[in-house]
Amino acid sequence: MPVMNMVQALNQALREEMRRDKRVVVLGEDVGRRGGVFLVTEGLIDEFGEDRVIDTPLSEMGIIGVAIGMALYGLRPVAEIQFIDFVYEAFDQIVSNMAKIRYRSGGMYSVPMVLRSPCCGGIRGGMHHSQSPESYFIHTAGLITVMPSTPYDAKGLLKASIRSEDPVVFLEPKSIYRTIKEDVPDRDYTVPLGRARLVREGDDVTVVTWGAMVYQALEAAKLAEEKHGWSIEVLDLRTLFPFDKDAIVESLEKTERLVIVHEAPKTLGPGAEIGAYIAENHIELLRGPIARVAGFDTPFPLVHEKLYMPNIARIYMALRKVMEY
Amino acid sequence: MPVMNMVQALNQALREEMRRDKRVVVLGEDVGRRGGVFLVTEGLIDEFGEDRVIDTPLSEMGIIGVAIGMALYGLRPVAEIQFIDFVYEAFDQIVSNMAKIRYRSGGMYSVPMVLRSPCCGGIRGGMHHSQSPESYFIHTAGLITVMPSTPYDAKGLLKASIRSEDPVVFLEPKSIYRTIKEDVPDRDYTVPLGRARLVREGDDVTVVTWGAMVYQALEAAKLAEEKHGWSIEVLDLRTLFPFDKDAIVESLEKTERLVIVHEAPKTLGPGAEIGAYIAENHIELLRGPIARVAGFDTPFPLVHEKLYMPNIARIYMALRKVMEY
Amino acid sequence: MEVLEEPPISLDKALKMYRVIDEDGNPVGPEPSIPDKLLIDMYTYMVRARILDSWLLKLQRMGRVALHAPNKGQEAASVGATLALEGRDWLFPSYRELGALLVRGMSEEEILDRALTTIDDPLKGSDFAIYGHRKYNIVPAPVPVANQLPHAVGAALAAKIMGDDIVTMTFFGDGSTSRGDFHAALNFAGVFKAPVVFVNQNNQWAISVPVKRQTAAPTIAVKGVAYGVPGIRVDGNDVLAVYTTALEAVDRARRGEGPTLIEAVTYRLGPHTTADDPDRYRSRSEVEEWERREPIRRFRLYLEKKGILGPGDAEEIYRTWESRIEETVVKVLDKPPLPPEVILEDVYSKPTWNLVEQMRELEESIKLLKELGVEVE
Amino acid sequence: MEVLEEPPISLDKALKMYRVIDEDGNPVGPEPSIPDKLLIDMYTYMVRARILDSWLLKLQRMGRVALHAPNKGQEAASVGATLALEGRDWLFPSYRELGALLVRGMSEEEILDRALTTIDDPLKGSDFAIYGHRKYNIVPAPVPVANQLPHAVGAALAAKIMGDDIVTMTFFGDGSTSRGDFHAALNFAGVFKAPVVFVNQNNQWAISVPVKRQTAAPTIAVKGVAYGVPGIRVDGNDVLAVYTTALEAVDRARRGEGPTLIEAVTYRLGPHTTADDPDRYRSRSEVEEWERREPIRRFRLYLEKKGILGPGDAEEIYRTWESRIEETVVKVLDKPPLPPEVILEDVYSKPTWNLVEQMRELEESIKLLKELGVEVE
Ligand SMILES: Cc1ncc(C[n+]2csc(CCOP(=O)(O)OP(=O)(O)O)c2C)c(N)n1
Ligand SMILES: Cc1ncc(C[n+]2csc(CCOP(=O)(O)OP(=O)(O)O)c2C)c(N)n1
Ligand SMILES: [Mg+2]
Ligand SMILES: [Mg+2]
Repeated sequence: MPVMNMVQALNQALREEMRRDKRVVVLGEDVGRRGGVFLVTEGLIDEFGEDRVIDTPLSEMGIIGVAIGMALYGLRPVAEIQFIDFVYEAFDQIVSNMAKIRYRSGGMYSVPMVLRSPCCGGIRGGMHHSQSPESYFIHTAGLITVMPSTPYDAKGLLKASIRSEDPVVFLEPKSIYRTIKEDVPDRDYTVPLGRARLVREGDDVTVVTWGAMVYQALEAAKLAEEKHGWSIEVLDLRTLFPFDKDAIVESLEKTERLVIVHEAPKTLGPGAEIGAYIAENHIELLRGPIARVAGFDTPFPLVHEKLYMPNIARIYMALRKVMEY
Repeated sequence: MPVMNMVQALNQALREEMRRDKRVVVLGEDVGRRGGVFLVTEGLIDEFGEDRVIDTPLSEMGIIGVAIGMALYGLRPVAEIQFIDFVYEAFDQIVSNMAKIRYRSGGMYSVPMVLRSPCCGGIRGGMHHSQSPESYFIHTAGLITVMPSTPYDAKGLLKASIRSEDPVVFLEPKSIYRTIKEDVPDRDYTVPLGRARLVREGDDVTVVTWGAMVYQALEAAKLAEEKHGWSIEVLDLRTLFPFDKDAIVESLEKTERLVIVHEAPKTLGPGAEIGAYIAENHIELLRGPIARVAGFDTPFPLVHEKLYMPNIARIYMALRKVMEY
Repeated sequence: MEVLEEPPISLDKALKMYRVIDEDGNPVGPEPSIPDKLLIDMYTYMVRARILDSWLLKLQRMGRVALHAPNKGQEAASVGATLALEGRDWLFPSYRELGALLVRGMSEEEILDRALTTIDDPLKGSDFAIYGHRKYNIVPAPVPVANQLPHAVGAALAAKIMGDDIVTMTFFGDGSTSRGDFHAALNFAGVFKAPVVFVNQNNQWAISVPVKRQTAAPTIAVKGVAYGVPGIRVDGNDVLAVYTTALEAVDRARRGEGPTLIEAVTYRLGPHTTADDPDRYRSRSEVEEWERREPIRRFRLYLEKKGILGPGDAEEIYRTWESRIEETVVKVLDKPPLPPEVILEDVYSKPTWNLVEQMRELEESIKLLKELGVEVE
Repeated sequence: MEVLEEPPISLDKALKMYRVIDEDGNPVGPEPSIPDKLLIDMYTYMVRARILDSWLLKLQRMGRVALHAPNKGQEAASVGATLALEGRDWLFPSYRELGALLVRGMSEEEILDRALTTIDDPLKGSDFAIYGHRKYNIVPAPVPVANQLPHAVGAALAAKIMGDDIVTMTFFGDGSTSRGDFHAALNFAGVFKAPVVFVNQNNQWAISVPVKRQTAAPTIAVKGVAYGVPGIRVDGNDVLAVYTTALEAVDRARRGEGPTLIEAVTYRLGPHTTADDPDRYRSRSEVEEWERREPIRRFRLYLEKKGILGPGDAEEIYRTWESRIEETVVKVLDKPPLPPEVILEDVYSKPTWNLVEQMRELEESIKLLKELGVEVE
């Protein structure tokens, strides 16, 4: 099995899906000749031509609106937003159409498309190249929201997203585009949407996280284990909506302590829903308070981003809080 | 003191602020001659002229983008979005600029403006004239989000919003625009941002709600009292961000039970943050699970909207759940 | 971009207004040769749209329709343009195109089922004032104006990519041209030569905002220049002008020569919607002036002068459809409503777990409401 | 909208390209009368921008600047246009206008403080590639392209409403014309006759997308027609053409006659940003062709032919600023960085309670990181 990074795995997923299904097309800013600013679409234009790998004008609204029209007609468009921070111009198309056309048409029409985009911080990208806006999508009924944390999952989840009958927002944590490498099968496989991945087993605390924060959580877990002998379980949510509540509950049945870690700003970040869901449906499982470690409630800063994002210290502080309650 | 409905109270707030401060201008679709589709801006153009009451082209992006520019220059624009359901085209301007200019400029520039808009369901408005998208704003650092539930508060909160140095999203629950009437002082007063209103005192359950749902909560409270003798406290949050955590905590210290009621869809609705906040910081106050009664996780339906929105039955079910735990 | 020394662009068609007949139904230039049957169909569609429109108004006043956006005065634009399409083509209407729906084959009954959200509503209780049906390749319009424009472009490009011989057409108002969607759609269409026809119904008003306040451009058609898309201005109350222009645009698109922006100059004779009061912002005399130009009378005069409609024919068409539609209304009024569960359906291809939970909550709440004896609707 | 019989619009200025001097600095028509001092200032600003630009590139490679968007080749457009403004006017730049910042009075030190996010960074560690300062009425650019356009219109309208004699100017690229903000801004400006000057730097590329793929319009200037805004196309590498055109547009705006859209045809000689590799999408020969047209050499030849610069003068100017700027760089490199707390400041006029809580979390985490001996930056 070849060793790949996430960019290569995504590229392969696109390539395989485009070979498998003529209806799959890619569109976005600089996705053609340039191969995308992170090279996720590199080489696709050579194999599939300009008709299926479409360099668009600089309009996120146009990219998503046109992709919706393509999906309505029967294509399976994969629309790239160059950085998710630029998605907001397309928000009307996403919220009013991508998410609602199935409902609006009483199930007569659907929009099986993928909006994929690099997200999240960690590359000194500043305010508009670092955001984690998954909450906006999770709150929007009609959308599925996905974020992989490994090359293997990236490939399998992207393929599952392309084959989904429902519109998917596929967020790619760019800080680990090239830093994590692993064996990725050179063949067709999918990773099912809606299912978390158990990254690390433990008995004392359940850490629910996703994307690049998985690795921060693992570091903090190691620290907590070394320092106190605490045994920390880490769950990678992978699909942020519909999230794998059963996996969380199953883990909490064992640990009775919950820490949620995400880069998105804390207030109404995805951790709010997970926390409230547990407080509403499984409060009996909790021994004490939950804890959330999240991006601060500010725009994403250019300076000191590693202090802004959850880091080993902040996650460890949360573990301490729930363990020492 | 004259008796007013919310439309009249808002109209008076605008009028008084425009008289008090030349920098206050109103802009939006049909706000001039037409006086707004709900007549909130009725007559303003006659008193203040076309320069300060501006009928704009049909572009939400333009309305908010131009209002931001006005605020940067030193005006205090009050921009109307005809229905909040149409705000999404302006989302990039809201998220990337209205919310971030102060931060982006290191405090050198600010955007003291109000985005006001009719929101929420209950008038058979269907999918795009009924939405409660407050979560999107609450999650966006840099914004203040307000929703009044009475004519008195509407006037006082709108005035406070216009005078705020920070950008405010001011949501007006249109279903109670004309149904609730009360004494509203004919003189200048403000209602402070960030402070909840105790609507009904009670010992057994704290219901946190806002907007038109205050009245549904009161009905359910009455029912619960009649049926079971339960004593239900109802808090009207009024400012959705920054929300009045102290008022909630104070009430919970007495009741130890929390129900949150809102029209916004449940998943990552504002109730998620309130629930998670309590589970994180005050779990010791809770006797059992929290409960959320919210819009279902679907687009807003045209048919059966009263079943879609929290109603007396659904709120009562939640009260029963937390009382009978 | 090269240094251009000779302006290669003519704005003539985008600034002048093409018309075939004048306001009294007299030809003002060469007439297109159109079979009599089609001419009568054109007329009939307009009449049917007019009758249906007035019924929807009435039904709204009766509380049976949540909201209606009157079509009166604009029948020629939607009927004339849509007749240029083939059955396999795709339509992306706005909320003011009853005529277009009829031309595509939707029946009055299907439209009324929709408007009254009966058990047979093809869109299952979806938003008001929107219509569509897969059977007829009509995608239901979004209420946020102009949203459908990029969809029409995307569908057109998809057809092109798949090698299908399909054209798409979309309708939108003058106000809608101010939206980002218009800009993006026209731009993409121009760049990719999408086989799409943009039909702007310039009915002079966007609720209370007159078109002069909407744009400082002298016409809507001229906006095509900004996108390399030919803009053509026609008298939108002249069904022949609209039809022939649309036919040319559809052919052009089908030949792979790209999009066209048609501005149909017309007028909304009624209120913006049943919730509007136009007296607040426009003069009666303006409305009366446009009443004289309304498309049905005008086309009828033409057909009668040409002898295509004989004496009494027009009345006959009107009466026939009046009674047919009335029968349909009666039938539809009697249908049961949609059940409550529909509000939780069609969010995803399969219900997610939260919707399953919420379906239980809905069912329990309905039962409880019954027990409590509370009517919430 | 009236029925227009005579096209009243001329596209000449929007399609042809205005220039004062050719690519070797020879006048091609009447020359504007501009004082020698101003001509030398123009030249000096361009040189300063060029030197600063190459420093920012270097500093980025050294890891001291997060990202830089090279200006090389576009100095004439930003310097020429901005010189048309008065001090009280407002500027809304994009990320590629070092020359404009200098013309407005920002010093190299202020710009470098910004780029290096030193303790003196006027924007306190804000985003990269953005510059601004209240002192100079420069509003810091948003990174999402074209966002600043409606702001420029709003500020212009505000000034008009307040009766201030103020013009606003905004810069943006060819790619940016595809965004909704461009559409909304031009449209509002046209309708309200806002005193704003839109300066489009058509540098032929939006990252890898050539302008032909950006729009099917023959020029950017012609897009003004869609908004009733006069569009003028100038050679953007000819500082005199840009300056005189901008001066006219600024005067026009100040006289209350409304906005102008200027298309400055230029070329980005460097990569899109320090993160880009232009060899992936454009040919060396194209770049070389445009190297020959670059604005500084060209203007220098003109000034020398006119005797405004004597022999050695140009070198002297270059050397003077080279060493001054180098000194500034050295000074700025030595400044301490911004403290961590800035990341929680300036979200609101007063910190909200959640930010107060989070400040405690930040402080505790910094202490803990020290204890743990972990470096996170
Ligand atoms: C995005 C958006 N903003 C506002 C509205 C409210 N609204 C409904 S129709 C309308 C005017 C539309 O004018 P125009 O495009 O000319 O179409 P017409 O109604 O005249 O047919 C407005 C402002 C809307 N539906 N969508
Ligand atoms: C809304 C938005 N989408 C995408 C980007 C990423 N991006 C940065 S610059 C750029 C190209 C801009 O081209 P143009 O407007 O011609 O300006 P230039 O860089 O050529 O000066 C793109 C796509 C962005 N900054 N903003
Ligand atoms: Mg109209
Ligand atoms: Mg460019």
